[in-house]
Amino acid sequence: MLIAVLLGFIFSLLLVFIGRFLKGKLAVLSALVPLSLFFYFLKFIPQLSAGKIIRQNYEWVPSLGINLNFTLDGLSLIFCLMITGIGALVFLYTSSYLKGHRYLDRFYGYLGFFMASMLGVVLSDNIITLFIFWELTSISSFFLIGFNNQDPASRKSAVISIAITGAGGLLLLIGGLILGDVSGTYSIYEMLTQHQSIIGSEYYILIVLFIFGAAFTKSAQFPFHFWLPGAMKAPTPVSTYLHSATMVKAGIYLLLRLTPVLGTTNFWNITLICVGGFTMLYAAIHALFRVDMKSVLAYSTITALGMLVFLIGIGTRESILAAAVFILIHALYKATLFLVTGVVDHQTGTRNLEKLSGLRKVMMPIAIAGIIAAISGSGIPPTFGFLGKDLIYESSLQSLSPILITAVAVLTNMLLLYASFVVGVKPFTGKLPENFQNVKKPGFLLWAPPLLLAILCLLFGLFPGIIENVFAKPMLSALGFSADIHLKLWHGFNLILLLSAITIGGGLIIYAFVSPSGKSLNFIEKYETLSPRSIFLNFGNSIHGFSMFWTSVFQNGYLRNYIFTIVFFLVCIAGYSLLTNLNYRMDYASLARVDIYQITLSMVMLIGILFTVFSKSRLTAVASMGLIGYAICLFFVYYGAPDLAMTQFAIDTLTVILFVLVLYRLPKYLVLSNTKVRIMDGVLSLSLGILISLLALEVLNEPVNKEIAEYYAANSYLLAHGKNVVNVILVDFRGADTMIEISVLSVAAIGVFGLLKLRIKTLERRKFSKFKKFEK
Amino acid sequence: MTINEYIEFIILPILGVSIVLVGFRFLMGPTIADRIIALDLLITIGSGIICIYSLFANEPVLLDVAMILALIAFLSTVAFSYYLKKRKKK
Amino acid sequence: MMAQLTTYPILLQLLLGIILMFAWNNVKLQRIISILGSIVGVVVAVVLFISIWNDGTQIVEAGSWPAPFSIVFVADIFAATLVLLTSFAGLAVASFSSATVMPLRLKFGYFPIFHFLLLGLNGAFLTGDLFNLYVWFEIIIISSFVLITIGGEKAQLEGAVKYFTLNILASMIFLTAIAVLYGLSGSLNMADLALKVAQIENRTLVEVTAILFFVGFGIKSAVFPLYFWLPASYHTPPPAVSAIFGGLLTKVGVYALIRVFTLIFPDEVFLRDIFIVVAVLTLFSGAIGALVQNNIRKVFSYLIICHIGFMIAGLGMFTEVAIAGAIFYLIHDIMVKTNLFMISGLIYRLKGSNSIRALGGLYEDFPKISLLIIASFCSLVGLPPFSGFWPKLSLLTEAFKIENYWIVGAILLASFLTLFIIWKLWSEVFWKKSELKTSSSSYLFNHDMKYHRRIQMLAPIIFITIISLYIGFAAENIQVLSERIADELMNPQPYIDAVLNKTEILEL
Amino acid sequence: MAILIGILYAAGIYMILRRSLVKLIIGIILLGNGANLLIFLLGRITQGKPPVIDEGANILIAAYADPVPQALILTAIVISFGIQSFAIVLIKRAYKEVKTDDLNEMNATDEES
Amino acid sequence: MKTIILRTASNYLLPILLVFSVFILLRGHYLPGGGFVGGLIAAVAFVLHAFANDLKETKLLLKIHPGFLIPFGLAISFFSGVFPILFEGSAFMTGIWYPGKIPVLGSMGTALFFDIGVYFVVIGVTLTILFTISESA
Amino acid sequence: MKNRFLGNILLTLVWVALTGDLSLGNFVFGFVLCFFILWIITRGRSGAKYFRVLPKVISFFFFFLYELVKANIQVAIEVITPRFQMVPGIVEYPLSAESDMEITLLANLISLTPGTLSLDVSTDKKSLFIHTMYVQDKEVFIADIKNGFEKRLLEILR
Amino acid sequence: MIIDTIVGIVATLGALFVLFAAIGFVRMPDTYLRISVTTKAATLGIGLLMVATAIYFDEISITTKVLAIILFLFLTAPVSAHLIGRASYFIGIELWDKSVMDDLKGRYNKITHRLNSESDKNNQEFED
Ligand code: NA
Ligand code: NA
Repeated sequence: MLIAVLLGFIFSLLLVFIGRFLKGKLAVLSALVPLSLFFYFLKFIPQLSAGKIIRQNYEWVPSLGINLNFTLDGLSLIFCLMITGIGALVFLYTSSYLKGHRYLDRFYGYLGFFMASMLGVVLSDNIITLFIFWELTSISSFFLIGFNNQDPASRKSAVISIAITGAGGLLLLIGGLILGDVSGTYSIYEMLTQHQSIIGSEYYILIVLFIFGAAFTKSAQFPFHFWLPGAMKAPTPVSTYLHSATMVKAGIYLLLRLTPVLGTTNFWNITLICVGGFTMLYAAIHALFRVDMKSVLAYSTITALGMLVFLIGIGTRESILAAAVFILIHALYKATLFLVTGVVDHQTGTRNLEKLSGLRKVMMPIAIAGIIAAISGSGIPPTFGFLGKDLIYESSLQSLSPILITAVAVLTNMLLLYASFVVGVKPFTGKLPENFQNVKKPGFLLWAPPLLLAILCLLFGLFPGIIENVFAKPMLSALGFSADIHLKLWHGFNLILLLSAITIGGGLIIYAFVSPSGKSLNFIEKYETLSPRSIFLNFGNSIHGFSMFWTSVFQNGYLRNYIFTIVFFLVCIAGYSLLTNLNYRMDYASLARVDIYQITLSMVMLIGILFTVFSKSRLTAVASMGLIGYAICLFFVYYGAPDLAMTQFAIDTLTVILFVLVLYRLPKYLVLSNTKVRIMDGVLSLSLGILISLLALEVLNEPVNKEIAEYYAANSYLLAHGKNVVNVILVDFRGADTMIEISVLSVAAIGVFGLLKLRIKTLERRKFSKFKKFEK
Repeated sequence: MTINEYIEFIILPILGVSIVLVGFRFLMGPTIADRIIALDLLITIGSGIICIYSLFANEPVLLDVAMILALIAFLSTVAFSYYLKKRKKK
Repeated sequence: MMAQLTTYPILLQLLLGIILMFAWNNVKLQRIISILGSIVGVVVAVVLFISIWNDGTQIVEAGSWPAPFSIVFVADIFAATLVLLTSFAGLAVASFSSATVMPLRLKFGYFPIFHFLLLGLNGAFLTGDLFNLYVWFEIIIISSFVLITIGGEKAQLEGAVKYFTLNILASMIFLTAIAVLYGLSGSLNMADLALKVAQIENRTLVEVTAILFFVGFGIKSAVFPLYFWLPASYHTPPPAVSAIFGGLLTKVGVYALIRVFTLIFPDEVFLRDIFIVVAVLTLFSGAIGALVQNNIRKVFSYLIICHIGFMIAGLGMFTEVAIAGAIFYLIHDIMVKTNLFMISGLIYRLKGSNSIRALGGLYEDFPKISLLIIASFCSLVGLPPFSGFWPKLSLLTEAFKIENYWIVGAILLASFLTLFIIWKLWSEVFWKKSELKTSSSSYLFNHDMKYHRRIQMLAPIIFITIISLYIGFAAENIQVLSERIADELMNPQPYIDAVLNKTEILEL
Repeated sequence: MAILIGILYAAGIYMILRRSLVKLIIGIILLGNGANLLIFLLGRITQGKPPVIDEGANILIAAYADPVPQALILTAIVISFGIQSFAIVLIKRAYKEVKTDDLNEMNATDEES
Repeated sequence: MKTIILRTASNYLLPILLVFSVFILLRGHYLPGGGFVGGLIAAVAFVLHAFANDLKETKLLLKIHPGFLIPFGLAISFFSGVFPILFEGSAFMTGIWYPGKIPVLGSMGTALFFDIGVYFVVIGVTLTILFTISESA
Repeated sequence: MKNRFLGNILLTLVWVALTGDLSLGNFVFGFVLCFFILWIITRGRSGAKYFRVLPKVISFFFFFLYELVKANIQVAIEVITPRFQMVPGIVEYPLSAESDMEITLLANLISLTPGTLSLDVSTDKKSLFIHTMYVQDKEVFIADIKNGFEKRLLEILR
Repeated sequence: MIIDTIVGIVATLGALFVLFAAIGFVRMPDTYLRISVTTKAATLGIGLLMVATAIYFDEISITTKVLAIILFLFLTAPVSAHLIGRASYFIGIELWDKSVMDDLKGRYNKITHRLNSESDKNNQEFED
């Protein structure tokens, strides 16, 4: 299975190098990848039907508990076959749809990458690994949505989608981590055994919220749904594959997968029902107002996703079964409709429903596919969709408040019927407008895939046994439900049939009376400011504004503010620490020990400092600074440090000289800051000074350790052959310091040299560009 | 009165007073040249003090410091004059 | 001779610096020496790493004086790892510099100083002596001052003034901290200090000293609210310089923080809280700072700050797992930030601008280079399973364990914003249609360069990208390494023994 | 002495906080002096003999001043010299390029975003 | 600053100061002084000369660019540092001493050469900095 | 050749004085060292006739000391008495000395005595401008120096 | 004891000269006078202090060293005085108002800094 997952990645990597060969006529060959995977997974059906679960483990980062534990069970299988099967058709379709496109190779690369990631998501048993693949699907989606990267709207949609699904991914990560922490394992399979302790844990609500966050963003639940209509900027094969059939179902997959781990609590169920229910209604109503075929499809996809969440929320065996079956139904008919839309778009150049009609005359196979898909999507017998609708009503009737929930379901289904018909039927019925008379017939690879899918819609409806045995039973047992079910198309006359009839009737009435128009689109767009999308964008803008504000407050360009902040920070925390625990004992004896020399020197220094700080002449300031240096030098003499005194003195003078050499090039002092600022600075500086003084005094009270000095004193002549201990330390005991020190000096000299001799300005740059030839 | 006491109570105070006087002029100015001279003088007196202090502390090693002081003081005065002139030129 | 292995990375860089100074006027020769020397540097670092990995911590007592009395160079696995990474970055940037730094700059000592900078970095990682660390820091900053100003363009100088002042301030605080610590303990050897500081009774003083160290190193590692110098200056020098700065300069501050606070101040609880607060704010400020920038290099600069927060958070949590996370992040970050700034240079060479608004169409024009870049971006964002992702796992898990939800929130927010910023940048710079006319600028463009110069420019990016990919996909190895480092850091007794016990053997 | 050091630090910071380039450097130098003196003070200064071994003697005897801080300060002084001389030239060049001594006007690198 | 008085004085000061600097350098191991202070004094001597005469004359006098002294000195220090590694296999900076005494210098060993390296670096650095500044001033 | 040799010996003595070690080894070392230093820096400089002037040097030395002390006392009195007696001014002094060496020495000696200060030498080396505290009569002042310092100095140097 | 006395006397003299220099430095009315009075007095004073030290230690190495310092001081002090005085004149520091003459006035060529002697005064043009 590792190879199966990696195959897509390898394929896309290879495309980087061999892409140019696959761009032309060989493009169709790329479908071999998903096709072979499809057959690979088909191979497992007998084993799974026999109740087996296939596991394969590969170590990856065992020290973090993250391994590639692939598990293929009934649930995974549904998704795997969908991913590879629809994938194969999409690959084929694309080879014709984007024939001769400059970047066809890239497109296949993204698709392959996506397919592999998606397989990873549904096969991973390790929840962190699942997250890893989950993020990869987001990225591939980003690239696919932004495929037409010259179009600003396309780029914007891509960024919005990555923002939302990326954020959701992080929620999944954190949810997974807590889950791992609570259950002690990252393996979902192992978590099953700990169901009770997980839902009893204090973190349960948190975990569920995070997981919901991930699933709702990925599966476009209200209020995160708006990225999906935006994602329709992607080429139609992408919308088909990612944004209806597979990727958006990853959230559903996650919810299904975790139902036995986290489910069966009221919190879980009610939240899902509410969110799912609201989403499906909201989106279904929105679909009424759209004129772009893809827009309609996008909202109807959101509706379907809401429906799925809703079903999972009901949480009974029947509803889970309904959800699983509906996933397949939706994948089949929605993929068909998307492909149909793609063909219409490809051939006529428009997706505007106001303009399209009567196309059956120019593209019969497509019309057939569209109509079958629409029927299936509307739940009209004998299609697969009808089977699904039955199951939905069956489970809604068993739920906590059957009437309300069923009513919502019925209403939604009516609207879904409208959406399916508007896309699958409307463009093909009626009169063919004149400007479409000459539309070319689509090629084989364009019409065959949707037709094939449409036929499947019909086939599964007629032979529900395939579904029951191959998918439904293994799936239910994988989720820990009893697999004792029997699917059939005809249940006899009962309430459910009645509901279906109402649905179909109502839906057809809506279809008859509402027609897509620009007016209604404009009408709904008036309320755009209230939509989650606008709220999200406004929120994003205010974050941006806040960031601007915060950044310009701190990074304001004024060096003195930076310094002020830093010193303030230091004074605050060090002062806090020192003052709260201060136990300084003033040692008056030490005061008495101060002699006249110290006082004199200190006075000289003080005068120097005052002059340096307050002088209005630069030269006086520099000279006073020199004075301070000399006083320090005398201190050194007084305390027995002649080497230091010499060096300090020489250095100090050299510094003053350097200053003097450059000073006359510099401007005169100006009084640049006002009194208030100066007082503030003064207070801060003084508090730092006091802090340092206190610290020094406090340290001086501590016992002293002289062992190092003693070692040097004892060994410097006998072992290191020198009598001036300071010098011996410098060139021997701590010679490494000196080696670096002279390196510092060297670098400084080079720096000064370069700084003064080398000036690259615009002029030199220009010269430099003439220089190019030399460089060549 | 030993020589040490003599130095401590007579000579060093005299030199100290001198330092203070020169320091006073350093503060007063009024011209930059005056400050430069004051600085030069301070260093020179400083080297004298170090010299006497080395006698007082019986540390001939400190004489070397006095020597460096004298040398560098010269350099600094030269530099300052250089500056004064250059500044004028500008 | 192998006994002195620990000092070889230092000595090699010093030797290179000196030789390159002798070759002052011969730019061609300098390029060759620098690249070849860096290759030798990688070999030495690899040998050192392997030998430490197999045989454990090694020390060299400079001057052969016994340990607390001499400057000790200690290569534990942490130091060896960083030396190894430095050698990688060094090699990459040496090559990148050869290709992209103007010959005029090369004529004014670029390469010698570059190697002095590497010298400083290696020294800082390997030294076991606190004052010696100060000295290494100084050579690092003076070299960086020179590198940041070399050429003396207006923006460079303005940036340099801020960079300079704040770094000097940091040095002063560091020096003050050393003074206080020496006054308290009478020692400078870090292993010795570990023992002596533990015995000091006046814990307040120890705490204040620790605060001084934190602020000193904090400025260098650019944490909130001490980071100002970084965004003001990192985008001004040649990209090759930014690359080595972005990759290593702040990290050496982080290294020092980790080293000092695990070895000398392992008991400072108050500071750990501060670390956490600082980390959270750093993550926050860095991320939102990056959000509003238009210059690619400024975006990267803010991201440096932001990502420092991860490491500080790890240190603040102060558990073995968290430290391992911080170390992993450090390893990842050194490589990826080095690469990012080289990439910004590459982009400049391709398009003649670093302005996000002006740039565009890179993907269209240079698809393969774009893919190369995207690999780095993925590592940076921490897109799983690229390198930036793994350490966050440890950090998040640990943050939950100690129930610090601020950290969790900050890490998530920073991760999210990084992701958003980078993909938005991608959509602008790589996808958008470019309005730039490449001929308008006077830069030497990719297509103007000689073939071997282009190789010299691209090869390092490929090299570092491969390392980044390795870190991501072979995360197990890195995780094991990080855990071993964290274990050594949290249980420093073997380190202390290695440094101090040898003394007794010698004396006997 | 401790108080003096405090004053040096305060003066240094105060000078750095002014907006003039020249004052900035002066401030840095003052801070450096303060730090050196702090090392000296906290190395427990004693009014002792210079740490030079007497002629004829093999080890230091009696009350000598601690050589370690002296060596450290020496290193620190020299390093600061290198850095300060660089700094002085830097401000000179910066002034020449930016044409202002006022640091508040040097914010181009932070402003263009 | 081309006053006769200063020029003449500096011409006499130069050799004296140079001798003095070497003196300070060599006795550093025994008494206060050493490579650093020695190097500074030598540099000061040249700087004085440059103040009094023209910079060009001082450069002529030096015959080589002062910058060259930097790597030269660094190399001396470096090799006296790695000498023990190369020839004894002992640690960097280990002192190796010529057994017995040498007139004037006392003991002679790698540390002395190290200090000599420092001396040259300091001369080179100081002169490079000062000369560069005055040239551009 | 002779001048160099003399200068060399002189410098060697300075070396010996500095080291304070009058052993043969030190002398030889110093000689060699100074040889190198001179070799580096000496460029065509006129020397003095060394032995002939030695006695004059000594007598000049004492004369100078006398002047120095005298002037110092004079100034000391000026300084501590409350009222200024002085009549300061800048005097242009026509030089007889010709070589740089002569002029420099003269100027320095004049400066060394308190109350007088050599301000500058004219570009054509013909006048020395002296600031002095007591310039009741310019001619007397000039004559004093002409017959005192300058005469004795030139005797030595020529 | 005798040596101590001599040392004491010499040192006292030296200190007094220094003191006079300092007093003079404070009291003198203009810059030139201050230079003139002080630099030299101080030099003499310091010289004496050095001599005292040399006598006290009575050691050949120290004596030679002291002599070297004195030589150096006497060599440099007048040069500095000259330089600073000249510079002061250049930057236009005024003489004391009771000064009787200023031969330097108008002698400097403001552009070339050439200083003309009496003899070539007539051949050149001057600015005031
Ligand atoms: Na970073
Ligand atoms: Na991230």
